[in-house]
Amino acid sequence: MLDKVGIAKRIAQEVKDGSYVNLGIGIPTLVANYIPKGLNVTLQSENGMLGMGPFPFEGEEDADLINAGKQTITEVSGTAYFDSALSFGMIRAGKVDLTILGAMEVSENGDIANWKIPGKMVKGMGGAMDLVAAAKNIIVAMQHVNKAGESKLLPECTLPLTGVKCIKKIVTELAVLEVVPGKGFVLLERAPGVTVEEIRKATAGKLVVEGEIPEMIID
Amino acid sequence: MLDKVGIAKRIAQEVKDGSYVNLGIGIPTLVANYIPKGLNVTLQSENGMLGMGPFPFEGEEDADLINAGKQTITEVSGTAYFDSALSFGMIRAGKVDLTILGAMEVSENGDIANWKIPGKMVKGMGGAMDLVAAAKNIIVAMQHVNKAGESKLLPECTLPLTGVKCIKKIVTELAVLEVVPGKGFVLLERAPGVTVEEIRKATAGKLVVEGEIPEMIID
Amino acid sequence: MNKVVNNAAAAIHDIQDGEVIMLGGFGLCGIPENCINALVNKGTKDLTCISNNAGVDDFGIGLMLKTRQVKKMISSYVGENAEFERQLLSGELEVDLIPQGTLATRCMAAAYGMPAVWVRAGVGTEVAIGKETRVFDGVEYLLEMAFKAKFAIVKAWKGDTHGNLIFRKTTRNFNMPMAMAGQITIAEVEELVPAGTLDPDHIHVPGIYVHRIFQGDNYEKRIEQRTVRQKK
Amino acid sequence: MNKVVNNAAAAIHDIQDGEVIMLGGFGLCGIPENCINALVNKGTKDLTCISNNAGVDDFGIGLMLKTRQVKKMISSYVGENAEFERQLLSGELEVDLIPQGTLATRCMAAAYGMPAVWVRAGVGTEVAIGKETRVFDGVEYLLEMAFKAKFAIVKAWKGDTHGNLIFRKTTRNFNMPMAMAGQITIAEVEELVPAGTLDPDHIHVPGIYVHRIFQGDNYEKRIEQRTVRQKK
Repeated sequence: MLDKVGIAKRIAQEVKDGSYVNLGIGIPTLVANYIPKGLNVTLQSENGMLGMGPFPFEGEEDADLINAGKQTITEVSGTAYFDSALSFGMIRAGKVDLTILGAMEVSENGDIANWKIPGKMVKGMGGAMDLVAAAKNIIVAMQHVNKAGESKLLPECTLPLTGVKCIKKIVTELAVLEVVPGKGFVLLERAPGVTVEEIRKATAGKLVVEGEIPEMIID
Repeated sequence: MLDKVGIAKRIAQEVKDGSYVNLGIGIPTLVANYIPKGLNVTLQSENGMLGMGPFPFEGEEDADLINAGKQTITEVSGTAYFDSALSFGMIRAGKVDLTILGAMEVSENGDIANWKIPGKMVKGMGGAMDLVAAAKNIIVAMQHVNKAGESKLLPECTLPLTGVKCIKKIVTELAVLEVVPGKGFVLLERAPGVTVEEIRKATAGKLVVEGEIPEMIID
Repeated sequence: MNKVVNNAAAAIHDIQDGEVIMLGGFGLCGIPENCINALVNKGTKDLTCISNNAGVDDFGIGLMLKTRQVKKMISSYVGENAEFERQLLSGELEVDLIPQGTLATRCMAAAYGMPAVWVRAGVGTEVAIGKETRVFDGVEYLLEMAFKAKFAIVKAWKGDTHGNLIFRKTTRNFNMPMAMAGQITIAEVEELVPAGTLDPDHIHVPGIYVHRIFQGDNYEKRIEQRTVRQKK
Repeated sequence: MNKVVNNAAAAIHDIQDGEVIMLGGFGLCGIPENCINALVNKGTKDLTCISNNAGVDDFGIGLMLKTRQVKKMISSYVGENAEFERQLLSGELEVDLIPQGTLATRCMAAAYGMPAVWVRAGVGTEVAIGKETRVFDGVEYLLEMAFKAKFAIVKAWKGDTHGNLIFRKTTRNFNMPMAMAGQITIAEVEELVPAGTLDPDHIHVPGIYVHRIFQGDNYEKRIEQRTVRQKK
């Protein structure tokens, strides 16, 4: 079973050399720390920046330089700034290669719900609907079950949707799964020490298990 | 009867303090030379510039700095550059206060034809269709009759249109006219020494003459 | 072409009760602090505010919420504000939540004279309810309308007397498309310089889009999430 | 993220006969001289060129017309070229004339992932023939489709190894929207610098839009209409 860092480390393996990546808030943000050295990866922040660096050193924070999570950050070599319209323009035009974000629910056909719980205060969808509608490749980082112990991988989402048929891959504390519309959650890898049966129990949607399922390799 | 400079001088009187103006090729370009001193007027060039200055001094031409007529020009204090998409964006958004351009024909309801003569090589409409479709106020600078002696102020345009119901005012070598859709060419001023009868003879469309028509004052 | 006004109070003097206004910034980054304070002082009421966020309880648009000046927020994310939540739950405040990219693009549409734009965000979700949809090349889009706001209020880093604006780092955000989208655009800047001072190649918003400009003062530039790393 | 290629020949090596390409510039201002020469040398044929203008007889796209490499021009104004006129009248060359702003906006639509845009230009004229029209707020618009071009070829002033571009004066023109509109964007620059050299606030086209970049040489930068005034 993976902790949050483990999930981030596993997702980091999906990041390709030379790619542009948008990281959501939470676990996705951690992914930046584990991108293999030697890979050239540029982080896009949808508030208007390409080439997002790490947090600043204490005392070097700049109020004019934040990421989409409103955290103080830094530049890297080759950073470019732009406005919000162009930022979502490049996302829609398919220039961002990979988006990693959290979710409350994902369905068998790749629908995602991650912005609204009826009856609770709704804070807004931010840029999530734009990102899931446009990114070429979307990976969800989330816990396999919610705090009530209910599976978040469902036949159909029960919460209001953020986007439809858009999620390609899910990495949880238990497994790596590919979402194949018309087929279901195809199990690709098990977390260290986790059995297929445990994954099956935690998955409410259709789980597809084909052949031997390897254990993830995480250093 | 006015010469080209006279037409330009008369149109220059229409330019308001604090306005943004786009000048077409030909007589309209001359208007810049006669804008009354003391007025703050910013010239927009649709290839991507606000704050167009005069031609450069000999030897100071810059190939990277041209106007929409592809002529070498200069900056003024407060110039800004931008791309062609934003340039037409600001035109469409109604930020340019006045457009002055030439025409082959103008109709009683304000249609204009100025880009194509069937049977002749067509060079293209350039930015004229965009400008006439979007500018808030459009003044045409042209000769009252063509080289064959035929009126260019018509009941309806005979040439392919550039835009419909868009021309507000016309200044020719003979007259200043307002175009009032449903009414016709309302005669506002006569050129020095020109009679209403001469203007009527040169105008094929409906000419509206109300009361005494004053003579233009041009210094 | 001198567009300089004396201060924030002069810049916003004719914003009436019930007006629709755009306010630039992302979170607290690049917000028009001086104009917000002036609106609080003026007490303008029943405002509809188009702004990506709603500030925090004691800063930014939160100040206008506290004084009940806002009738409606049009935003993408409003999560850092307890007073906002209270007013929303009590029904005192309307909120229209729309995707962030759609928000930006509806500003841009106004800036570029487009009446409407086709966007994918929200297709198949409740955001699509009541909206026209259309398939281009096998992909479904929603028709989203350009914003119409009488006033846009933005904050830039530098500006000149002609209204040309330059932003610094991630403050361009919504300030830039909103600056170009307002029927009347008010810009406050940290440094106001004479026309001719700024490099014409560095200008982000050409002055034709800006109607009033002034140099603000006492910028707090508050940081919402101060995240740092330790020096090793 | 190093996008540097050796030269124009390497940058355009995979442009095939029959391809749709965008070429930046306005008149002869800011045209990708090196890439045009490389295309002439390579002899790529049957090209559809989206470019505001068509060069002059012995410079710019005119060089590709002379060698009969262009099947179709999509432009707003093609007037300064005798060879162009000859090929057009003889039926060797197709030409699609569209309003300049529409041309720019169809590039921008591609750059921003918009499938189509509503524009007023051409309403009531022959440009509107066969196009969908629609009235918004009492004003009629045409639906114009985003361009799809496999390659965009642009010229910038400075660029870095990540593909970030900066233009000089009126050379931004069609170079900027086209740089962002190509599926594969090739940029030639007068000065190529290491990433980190350019001020991130001054970048006109972020590198994410640029796939190949090289420092060109022997720029002629020809002037089409040399207009001057005399010193008094």
